[in-house]
Amino acid sequence: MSRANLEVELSGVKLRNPLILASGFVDDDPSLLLRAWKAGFGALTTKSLTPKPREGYKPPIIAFTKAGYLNAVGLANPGIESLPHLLSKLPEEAKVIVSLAGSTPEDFRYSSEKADKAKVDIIELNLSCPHVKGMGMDIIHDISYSLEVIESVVSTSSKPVFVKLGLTDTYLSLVSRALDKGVSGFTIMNTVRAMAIDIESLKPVLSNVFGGLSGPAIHPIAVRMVYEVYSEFSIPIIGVGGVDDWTDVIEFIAAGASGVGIGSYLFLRSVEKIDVLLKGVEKFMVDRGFSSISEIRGIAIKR
Amino acid sequence: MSRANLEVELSGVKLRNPLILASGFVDDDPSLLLRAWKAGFGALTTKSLTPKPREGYKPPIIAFTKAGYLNAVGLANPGIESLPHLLSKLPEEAKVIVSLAGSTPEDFRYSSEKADKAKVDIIELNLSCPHVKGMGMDIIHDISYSLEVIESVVSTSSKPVFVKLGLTDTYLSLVSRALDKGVSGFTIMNTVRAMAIDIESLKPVLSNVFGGLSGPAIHPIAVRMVYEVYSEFSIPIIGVGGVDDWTDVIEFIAAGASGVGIGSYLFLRSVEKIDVLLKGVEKFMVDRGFSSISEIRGIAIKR
Amino acid sequence: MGKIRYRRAFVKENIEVCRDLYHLYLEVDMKNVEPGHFIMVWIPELEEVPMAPSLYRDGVMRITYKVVGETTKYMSGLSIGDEIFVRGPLGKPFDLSMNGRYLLIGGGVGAAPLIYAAHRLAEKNYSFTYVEGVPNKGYKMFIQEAISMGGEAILYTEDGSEGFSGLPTDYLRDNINDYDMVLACGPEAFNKAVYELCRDSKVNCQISMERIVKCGVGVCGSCVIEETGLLVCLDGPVFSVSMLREKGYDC
Amino acid sequence: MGKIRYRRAFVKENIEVCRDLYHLYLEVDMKNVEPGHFIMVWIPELEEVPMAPSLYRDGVMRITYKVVGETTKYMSGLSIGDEIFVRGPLGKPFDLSMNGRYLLIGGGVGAAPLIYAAHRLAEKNYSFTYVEGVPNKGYKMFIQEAISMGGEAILYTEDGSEGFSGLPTDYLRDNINDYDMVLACGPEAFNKAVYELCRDSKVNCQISMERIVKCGVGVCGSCVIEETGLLVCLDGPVFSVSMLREKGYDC
Ligand SMILES: Cc1cc2nc3c(=O)[nH]c(=O)nc-3n(C[C@H](O)[C@H](O)[C@H](O)COP(=O)(O)OP(=O)(O)OC[C@H]3O[C@@H](n4cnc5c(N)ncnc54)[C@H](O)[C@@H]3O)c2cc1C
Ligand SMILES: Cc1cc2nc3c(=O)[nH]c(=O)nc-3n(C[C@H](O)[C@H](O)[C@H](O)COP(=O)(O)OP(=O)(O)OC[C@H]3O[C@@H](n4cnc5c(N)ncnc54)[C@H](O)[C@@H]3O)c2cc1C
Ligand SMILES: Cc1cc2nc3c(=O)[nH]c(=O)nc-3n(C[C@H](O)[C@H](O)[C@H](O)COP(=O)(O)O)c2cc1C
Ligand SMILES: Cc1cc2nc3c(=O)[nH]c(=O)nc-3n(C[C@H](O)[C@H](O)[C@H](O)COP(=O)(O)O)c2cc1C
Ligand code: FES
Ligand code: FES
Repeated sequence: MSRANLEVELSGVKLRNPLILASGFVDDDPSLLLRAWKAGFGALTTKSLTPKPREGYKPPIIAFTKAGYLNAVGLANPGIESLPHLLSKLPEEAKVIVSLAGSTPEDFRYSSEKADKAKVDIIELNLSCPHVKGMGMDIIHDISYSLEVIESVVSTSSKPVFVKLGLTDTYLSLVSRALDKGVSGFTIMNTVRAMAIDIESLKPVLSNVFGGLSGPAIHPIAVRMVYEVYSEFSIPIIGVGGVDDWTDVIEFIAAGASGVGIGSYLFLRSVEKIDVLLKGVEKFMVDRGFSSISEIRGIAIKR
Repeated sequence: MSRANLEVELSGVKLRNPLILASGFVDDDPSLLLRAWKAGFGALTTKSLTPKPREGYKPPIIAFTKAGYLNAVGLANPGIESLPHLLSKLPEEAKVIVSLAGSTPEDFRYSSEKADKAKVDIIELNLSCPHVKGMGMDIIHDISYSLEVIESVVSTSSKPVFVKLGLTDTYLSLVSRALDKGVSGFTIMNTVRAMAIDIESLKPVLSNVFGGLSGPAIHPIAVRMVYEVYSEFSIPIIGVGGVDDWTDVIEFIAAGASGVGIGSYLFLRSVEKIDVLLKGVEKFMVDRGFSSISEIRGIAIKR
Repeated sequence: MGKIRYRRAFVKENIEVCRDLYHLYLEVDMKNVEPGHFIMVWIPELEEVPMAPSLYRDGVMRITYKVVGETTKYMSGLSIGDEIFVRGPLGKPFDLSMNGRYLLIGGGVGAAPLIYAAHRLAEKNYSFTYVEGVPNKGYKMFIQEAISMGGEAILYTEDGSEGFSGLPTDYLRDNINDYDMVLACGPEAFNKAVYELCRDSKVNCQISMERIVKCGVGVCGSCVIEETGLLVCLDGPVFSVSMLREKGYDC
Repeated sequence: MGKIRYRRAFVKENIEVCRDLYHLYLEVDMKNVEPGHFIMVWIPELEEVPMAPSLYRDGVMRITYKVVGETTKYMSGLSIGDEIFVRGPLGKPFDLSMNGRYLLIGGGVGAAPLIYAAHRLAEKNYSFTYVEGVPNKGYKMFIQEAISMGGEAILYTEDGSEGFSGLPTDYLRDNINDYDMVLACGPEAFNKAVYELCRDSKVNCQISMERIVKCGVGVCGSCVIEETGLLVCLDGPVFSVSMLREKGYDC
């Protein structure tokens, strides 16, 4: 098979390919990040880190539904101070996106100052976790508060800042106003608040009752959001949500994404399996005569 | 097999079982409604009717995704004046929910006055279609406008009024305020705005680009909304979204629904197939020793 | 769910039979397309329309179509190598399991699925008579093809320019009792006439019906056969006369 | 996706072996639970915890568990007829395909998956020695069961109250070269000792490892074996010594 060039650029950061380990997936231990890098990702996102370590919820923290997965991990993470340790095994050339979570502009500024000093390429602000009170959707539902959070980071950080969006009524106006504040791009999307009741016990499965829906279920919603944002603003976008095979990767790129996050694909699959996605994308490009990802980016936009 | 009693009551309306034909499915012709009634539904919802007939969008109006379906029918409907004709073949005992759509409080009042005179049991206000400008989500995103619409109907109608919700940031406060206005119950939920790009043509599939996501994809979101509304307000609810087998019906009821809407189940399936759902629900009840649906209703709520 | 996806179809030939009648040959990989099945033909810039293939063999699908509006007009302009998109097969095909004497009777472009059925019958060595009714001899579509398969083939033209003068239903009226099974497809008035003849003479008959197909998968209700509650896209497009009767097509 | 759902499990027996050690027999319908697989046991009011069955036969699963915290404490109070919920099987089981001499060596409740492996080996007529190490004779679990299958069974107690006095790793050290394959499961220190002995003597060995399992399906990272990037729930819980070594378990 002949080859295609899979490189992409994301706010000045060059990635060897568009696949990005999504936040929250086997990404809170140095050996796991190294393994993921070796598996071939273009970039790795850390678990969302808070100023202090968090325990998270008790199991069950995941549920399987017919069309996707639910999780309520509860932002379990080793805290921002662990960042240098987390990255300690990665080779120089590895590209890293650090995801930050918190409740206040001060939380985010505190963490982003630590991140600024670490070997990370992009800072991602997780404003959209759907199952932790005061730390996710509660922020993004309030546009002016979100803008305060964003400003607290953008104003001091030297790295490109991405905002991770969830599904909200007003996300397009948040995008527009966040861009005014100097945000570089957006990660679209986080999980959608949802739940499952087990039919045997007639009880909610998740210990937290509510969790975030991910996987194929949300893919068409994520594609729509990427398409809407890209067609209006033409900015760097990481499309995340329900990638299940290589066609979903192409779909995100055709809708306007430069990077494509891989998350639920890893349920019951080891990270090495992303090879199947990479091969699929490359074969598609060769078969259809595309020589670079940028030729496909946004190609589906109807003007 | 011994029998269980599947009857339910919805705001004073007695249904022979909880299954309700969802709005928009093979429901715009008298012979189709008759066929659906004979197939065994507890109640039938009409297609959303507007004051004037509407053509709707050009095909493709549907798309298949891995985890659900997309539609952008565009509220094609024969108009409210056709209501008596639509119901003309139904037997006396058939239970009918008329769904109304429109852009203004006047539209809704106009249609509800017609509906009030027809043989319908419940009036459902569709404020949540995600793919027609000015007719759906545009209304429900604006709570005070929604309340105006609701008031225009509730204040004149003699029938129980249900509001059909979509996924919005503020739906719980809409529920609370709509109840103050005299709404009887809620139909939860409509489709979620989404899209699909065809990998062969690299073009959006739907002629309207954006459509509504239905089917298994949205089921966990619908269950969550039913659970949230029921645990807070304990009111009549029709759960709709992604019912794909009898376990999904039980899940809705365990979350607090009295009626369960059947929509995407009918993709490539004839209405007679709801028999499988009815049999499954009944067998579950017999096996598990439930003698009525009300014993299961809300059983999963964690207090 | 993921089941019904588009496939790329490459135009191999697009042959004009007569001013508004064409054969479109498409190279496309699709499983199990039987006579009577329909597919949705998607022109991304325009619309998606239902078509019942007039042949599918060795990865090549033939669509025989009449230009009636925007989409079919666009199709008539397709050139070799162009690509369009199709999904399917959809609906229920003709039931060709009975071994007996078949009468295939097509009105206009309705002949398309019938000639495909003729191919299947010929493969099974079942006997058939193929009757095609067209406005004039310029519209003659499949007479030669039916003969070359060893079947009997009869042409009716409305203007008498070739074959018998009149309508193919004339043939049906006169010979109905010579057949065990009638397969028919044509415009609504034609179908109705076939329906009544077969209903009255109690001959087995399957008719492929036409209505506006929008979703193609049984949800939108657009393709309902009035009074019957039957859906062309899901219950049909092929219906037996006895089913139509039972459901009230007479009313 | 829909794959991993809960099943109702009815308590058939819940037998106290010794103060904090129990055998729980569950009537539950689950396909393909092999020795080394784990399942998640869900007590809706509390938590979900991983357990490796010590037997599954004729629709009855035996869980041999030690009371260490809230959930296992709750389990110890289960009575006949009570219902709990389980999902699985998860992880990769022992590879029992090699025909040779097996040494099964379990530390404490780690013996659970090993006795199940013994059953499978006995069915295949493979020879095995089963070694169980426990604090004292009250904790003796499966010695009788191993003997009744025709295997050799050796007990080690830490206090010397029965069998050999000491740790089962003593047995391994002295007899390692008599075996073609070692299967082991126990607390981390025990596993590490087994790992080092087998690594150095180059005997084939599979060890079932324990870490905090939260998701059980390879996404949360909670069960990582430090330094190696290996996940107990997805890559394991059973790992070959050579795999552990290759991935840096030595560091
Ligand atoms: C099951 C089935 C199989 C068919 N097979 C063939 C075939 O093999 N060859 C062929 O030439 N035609 C076939 N048709 C009819 C064909 O689909 C229409 O002629 C075509 O859709 C017209 O599209 P248009 O955009 O060119 O015309 P338009 O401008 O859209 O309309 C022109 C006329 O076509 C009819 N029509 C439009 N859209 C549809 C639609 N979605 N479904 C049905 N009728 C429609 C309208 O009633 C109108 O009279 C079939 C129809 C059905 C239902
Ligand atoms: C693959 C695997 C198979 C296992 N099989 C068995 C078995 O057959 N029998 C048996 O008795 N035990 C087994 N365990 C250990 C068992 O899961 C824990 O003892 C149990 O989770 C403790 O739960 P608790 O709520 O009672 O204790 P807690 O109060 O939660 O904690 C007590 C101790 O148990 C450990 N622990 C807690 N939760 C977990 C968890 N989710 N995963 C792993 N360890 C945990 C903690 O490190 C702590 O030291 C297995 C563990 C794994 C990973
Ligand atoms: C188990 C799990 C943990 C997650 N943790 C985080 C997190 O810490 N921070 C974050 O921004 N997103 C988190 N997410 C969301 C994912 O990064 C991603 O946005 C979402 O799952 C949609 O992508 P997918 O469908 O490919 O999984 C998590 C998702 C899952 C399933
Ligand atoms: C083809 C189609 C047409 C629909 N038309 C309407 C409509 O007219 N009015 C309405 O309130 N909802 C409409 N809906 C939404 C359904 O009633 C239902 O809320 C949604 O599809 C979720 O349920 P499901 O997953 O069971 O399909 C439509 C959905 C589909 C798929
Ligand atoms: S075309 Fe929609 S139901 Fe047949
Ligand atoms: S327990 Fe979550 S990755 Fe293993």
